[in-house]
Amino acid sequence: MSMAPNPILQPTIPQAAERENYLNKEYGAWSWLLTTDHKRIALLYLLSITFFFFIGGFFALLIRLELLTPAGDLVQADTYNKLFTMHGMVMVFFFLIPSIPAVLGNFLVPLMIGAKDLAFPRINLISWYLYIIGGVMMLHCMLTGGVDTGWTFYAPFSTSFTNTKIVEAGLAIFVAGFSSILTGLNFVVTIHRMRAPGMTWSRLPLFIWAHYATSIIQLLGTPVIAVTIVLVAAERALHLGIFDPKLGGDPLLFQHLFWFYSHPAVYIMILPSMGVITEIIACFSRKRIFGYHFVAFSSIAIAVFGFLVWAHHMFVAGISVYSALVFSFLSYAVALPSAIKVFNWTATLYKGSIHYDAPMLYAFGFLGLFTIGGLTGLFLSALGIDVHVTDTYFVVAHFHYIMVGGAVMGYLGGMHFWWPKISGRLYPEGWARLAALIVFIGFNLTFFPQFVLGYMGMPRRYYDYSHMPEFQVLNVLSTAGATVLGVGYLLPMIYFLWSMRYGKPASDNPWNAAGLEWKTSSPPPTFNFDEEPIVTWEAYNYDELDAPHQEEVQVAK
Amino acid sequence: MLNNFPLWPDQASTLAAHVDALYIFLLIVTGMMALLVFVLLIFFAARYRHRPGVRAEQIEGSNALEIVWSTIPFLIFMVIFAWGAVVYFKERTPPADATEVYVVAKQWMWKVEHAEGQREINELHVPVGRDVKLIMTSQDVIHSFYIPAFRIKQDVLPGRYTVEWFRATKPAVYHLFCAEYCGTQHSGMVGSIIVQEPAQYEAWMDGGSTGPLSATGEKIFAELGCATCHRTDTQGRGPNLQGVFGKPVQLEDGRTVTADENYLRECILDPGAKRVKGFQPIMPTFQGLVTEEQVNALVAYIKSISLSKPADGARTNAGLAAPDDSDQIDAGAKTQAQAQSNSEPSNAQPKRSQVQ
Amino acid sequence: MQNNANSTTVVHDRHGEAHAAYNPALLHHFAEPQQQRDAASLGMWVFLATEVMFFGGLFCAYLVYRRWYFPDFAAASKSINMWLGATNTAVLICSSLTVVLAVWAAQTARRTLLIGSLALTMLLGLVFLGIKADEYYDKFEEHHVPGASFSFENVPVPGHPGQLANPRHAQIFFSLYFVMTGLHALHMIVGLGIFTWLLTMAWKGRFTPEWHTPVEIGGLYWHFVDIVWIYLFPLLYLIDRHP
Amino acid sequence: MSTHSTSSPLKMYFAVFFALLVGTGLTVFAATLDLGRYNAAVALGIATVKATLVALFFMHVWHASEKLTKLVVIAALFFLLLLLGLTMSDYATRLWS
Ligand code: HEA
Ligand code: HEA
Ligand code: HEC
Ligand code: CUA
Ligand SMILES: [Cu+2]
Repeated sequence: MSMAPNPILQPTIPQAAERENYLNKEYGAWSWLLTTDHKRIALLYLLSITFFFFIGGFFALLIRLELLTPAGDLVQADTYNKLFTMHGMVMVFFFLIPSIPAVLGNFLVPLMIGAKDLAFPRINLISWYLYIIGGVMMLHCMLTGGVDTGWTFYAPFSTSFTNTKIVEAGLAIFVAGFSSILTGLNFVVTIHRMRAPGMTWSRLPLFIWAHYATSIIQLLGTPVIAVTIVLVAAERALHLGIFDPKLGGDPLLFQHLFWFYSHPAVYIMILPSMGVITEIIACFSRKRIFGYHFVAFSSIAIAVFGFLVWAHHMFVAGISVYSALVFSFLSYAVALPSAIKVFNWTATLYKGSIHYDAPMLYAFGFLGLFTIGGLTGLFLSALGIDVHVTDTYFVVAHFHYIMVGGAVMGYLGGMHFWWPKISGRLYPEGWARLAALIVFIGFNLTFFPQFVLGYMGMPRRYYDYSHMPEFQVLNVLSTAGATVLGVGYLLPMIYFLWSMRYGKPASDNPWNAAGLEWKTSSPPPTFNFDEEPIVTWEAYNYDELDAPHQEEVQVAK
Repeated sequence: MLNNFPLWPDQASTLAAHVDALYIFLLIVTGMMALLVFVLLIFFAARYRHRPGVRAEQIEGSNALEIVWSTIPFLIFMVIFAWGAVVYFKERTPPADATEVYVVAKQWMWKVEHAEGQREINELHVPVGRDVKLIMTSQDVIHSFYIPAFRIKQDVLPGRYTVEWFRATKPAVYHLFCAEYCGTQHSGMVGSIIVQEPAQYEAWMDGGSTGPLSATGEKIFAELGCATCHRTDTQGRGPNLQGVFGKPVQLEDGRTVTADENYLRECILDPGAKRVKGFQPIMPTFQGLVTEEQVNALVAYIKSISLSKPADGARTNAGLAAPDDSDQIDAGAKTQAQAQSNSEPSNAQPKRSQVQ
Repeated sequence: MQNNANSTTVVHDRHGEAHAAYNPALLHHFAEPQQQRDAASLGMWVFLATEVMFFGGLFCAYLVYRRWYFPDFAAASKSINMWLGATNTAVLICSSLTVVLAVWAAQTARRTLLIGSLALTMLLGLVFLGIKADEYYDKFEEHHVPGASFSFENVPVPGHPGQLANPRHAQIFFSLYFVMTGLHALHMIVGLGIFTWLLTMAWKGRFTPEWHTPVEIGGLYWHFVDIVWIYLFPLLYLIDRHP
Repeated sequence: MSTHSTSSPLKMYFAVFFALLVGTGLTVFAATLDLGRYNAAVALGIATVKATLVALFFMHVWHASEKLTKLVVIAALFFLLLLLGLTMSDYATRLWS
């Protein structure tokens, strides 16, 4: 399977003369498959989530191709339904939720706080295996028929009507959910217990704050979806009637329990990306982040308030008018911390010294697209508007703007930013800028027309719109955009692989960035630091870094 | 005004204008915010681009600024929220005297039944300028009754009624979509809303009716033996159902509930759930014995005998729109009051001797 | 937010002596034993927080349907044997006591007491599961297990002589009963696994007053499972018992 | 953690143990009384007291060496109440029930 890590990584291992690091310390498949080194586990995750991203993307391309013409001509109705279901499930549970935390977080959390590893290295490995077990179950489920309920698997369709593999998909998500819980647990304990001397809470990089907030959600939200899946599986197997009105149950209870997790889960997807963006913006404008404490606490605020708004997905589902009011109101409360972040990022640029390297281009992309996605979230949480646009392409556009335009952009930005640290090689800058541009253009072409489609009333999860051919023009634009976007995503994969063999060796701190992770070698040694770092400076001390006498600041090299 | 703009949906109900107004407001406000952010980003990015020898100026932050840029968005948010809520109340508050149409959703079709007895599939004929209230339920999974041109949508759930309403403003044929994913042919669960001039509509109405829904209900009422217990005097073993609808009912467990459509439905399908005070729990459940359409007919019948002109209640209801029009419902408070009393027919006579 | 950034130094002040003891189990990535202990204990607490939410989803479902179908829930609840539930509650409370004794024994280097308490805890756990199994068997015999063979006909609602419980709603009660007690029992079984391991470690004399973290965090887990039962008992067995 | 408590806490453990047993008896007894709608409140009240005793004394939250443990406990309860409370806020205000 393509996730066997070794063959691909061997090319990076340079001549024997080079310093020992986590990549060349040991060779052989077992040294990877049984590793407890957080950096190696991060790479295992990198390969596996990339694999799932391309699977999900492949489904997306098929979806877009089907929608090129109004008639349902490319695939059957059932196939299409399975396509968007598997697309959603794979992208959410097997790509985006683990993406930044399990790859960049895993790699960087110990490095950034000056620890040798995560608090529970074996649990970290177990969580990768859980992810893989869940992933294999998901693949098996897809290959043997898949699921056709939408990623939201609403009852009673999922519990009493469809004949597809709900239980198997549910179990896959259940298992992957425990992987997510264990990652969160590891981060929380590590951040509390493993910080290097002098690394106080207010000296933590904001990336760490974001991951801390993410972990809170993973820990407190995921169990609820786990138990909901148990109930769905039990209901399917035994016809219990917990969610089926024919047997006295309430389908809305399913929705409450589902969204209690799945709304906070959208912040699992965006918070880490916000953390990445914060680091990038600080580095490439050579500035301490504006309003450090506000950015830090807004992460926590998002995590906490994120639990208060779930029923905004249910405004027309039949909840009471009064609770619709409450949830609409609270949705605006959770939008506020995001607004604070956007303004602080913008203000950080002021009087900076701004560089336009690829990571920064992605960061700009994130800022623009996340803002649009977030602002359209405000439309959706306005009760009167949501009645019209819910379950239309407006919603599809909203969440792709945030999840693809925001979260994935951030993830790519982060991959570029830390690639030298991870691989010890530089990626080709020109190609990287080009890819960033292609992604940005392709993205907007794909998803902007969907806002218009949505307001015109095109419902989502429709494979055939031959009754309303007036929707075709915009759909064609969107499909064209998706193709461009696909190219944009293939490029980085190609040049990252290329750079592992042919890239220029990276220095320890190619960006001259702040943060402990840059104070060890690239790639870092197995236990991260040759001697325990002692932190005596504030976060984002770009002032000192850019000062002419910067050698003195470099410690623990 | 927006109807000729190609990228804008038809605006064909009284609600549509309200939704569009809020939407345009949001486009402007968020557009301006986005513009502000983007202009600043681009300006800073250009103005402060790296120049050799020029170092960044470190700025710690500013509490004053933080307060400004939290408070102002918050205030804007509150305006959006309040406006959104007002529009939502309009959407969720059917006028009391609206014409009632029963909708039963099933995979993958819409079955529509007018109070007058006309049945349609995947079509709904309505007159222009009259309030229409849809009383909807599903036979299987969740569906959603969506008419983009009217800007209304409501999920249709199995096991209970949900309600939505509109007043069409322009004769034409509009899309009807199922907006909640419901299985294989979800995208085929589409239909048309045919809005006609009153005269045309009356002509359509006159053809092909099987008699008013309430009359069907009356027949079913007799056939299923409901009438053996529910008699029109006080001698029956069950409560006299005349005048029940819209009135508060005292339950055995001390609660008082209003007899709305969902209550009647529940009484028929699950009589154990809410027991009327002072009666023996002898009513059998009719769950599984009656179809959704029959339940609708029974509900329509019980409602009709609760109105002042029982024989032709449905017809009366479907008469020309009342002069006081829904556009005047504005203030949130007034709308709420309306919400509570919407199911109460204005001229029903409270004549229930059994309720102690 | 609390500021123990410099956990290493803080710890040195407080527990300077901890360094003296040789600790066979110190893992490479911890600076010293106290840090490792604190990490393990925090890890368990955080894990228990996730467990709270896990059962929370079930309690949420329970709450909704109990409100809707109170009479049926009362009738169904009355059909299960309250005394078995009460006995099991007492059994679990006893096992909680043996668990704290075990922790105390580990702290104070009382090996026999430690082994005895651990063994007793497991015994009580097994008694609990045995009684549970008996209850399940009864339910099975009475056709109260949800599914095709479920039957709950003609059961009167407590306090309302003429009224019969709706079998469909009673089935929801039993569904929740089985899912909740079943998941609880599953946690007990996992607990027994943990305690088997603790017992072997104790047998080999691995625990010292300086290092007995596994006993402590295993104990936390056991107590948590106990707390869940403390709520399950009144919610499932005692809905409407008065004559 | 508990390494620093030197005096024997056995007395306290047994006291809590008996309190828990008494609490169990009390719940069973209270269930046989007709307290109307307060039956549930009493049962849950006793359960909460018992659970609190277990958490505070058996799980050593009371003597926990740091506030962090308490914070975790409080956070878990807070989010549990959010789940229950906000969900019930919908069920309690549906016009039709
Ligand atoms: C990463 C993922 C992510 C994120 C971060 C968000 C963020 C937000 N989302 Fe979104 N959402 C999804 C993913 C996400 N969402 C998904 C996947 C769905 C669909 C699920 C499905 O049905 O399949 C969805 C659906 C969804 C709905 C339900 C739609 C429906 O089905 O009817 C709603 C309704 O309220 C909503 C609202 C919001 C809001 C208010 C935010 C806020 O957090 C946004 C806050 C950000 C900003 C507001 C921008 C920055 C602010 C400024 C620049 C300030 C200045 C502005 C002003 C003063 C006006 N989202
Ligand atoms: C993280 C989340 C995530 C991501 C990254 C994406 C990425 C994309 N999504 Fe997806 N999407 C969702 C989450 C996501 N989506 C969710 C949750 C839903 C709702 C599902 C539901 O309704 O239940 C959804 C639904 C959804 C729909 C609506 C379907 C419907 O309602 O009928 C559409 C339609 O255009 C769409 C399109 C796309 C496109 C074009 C991309 C592009 O960004 C993808 C770009 C990537 C590629 C194109 C891959 C590149 C790879 C290749 C070119 C090689 C492929 C070849 C081989 C396999 C050899 N998505
Ligand atoms: C065997 C007798 C019996 C039959 C047959 C019967 N009912 Fe009832 N019904 C009762 C009794 C007794 C009550 C009051 C107690 C209760 O709510 O269960 C009642 C209550 C009701 C109520 C609630 C009335 C109120 O005052 O709030 C409705 C509505 C109703 N029945 C409709 C019907 C319909 C429709 C049928 C036939 C399909 C039917 N019943 C058949 C005995 C009967
Ligand atoms: Cu019916 Cu979708
Ligand atoms: Cu949401």
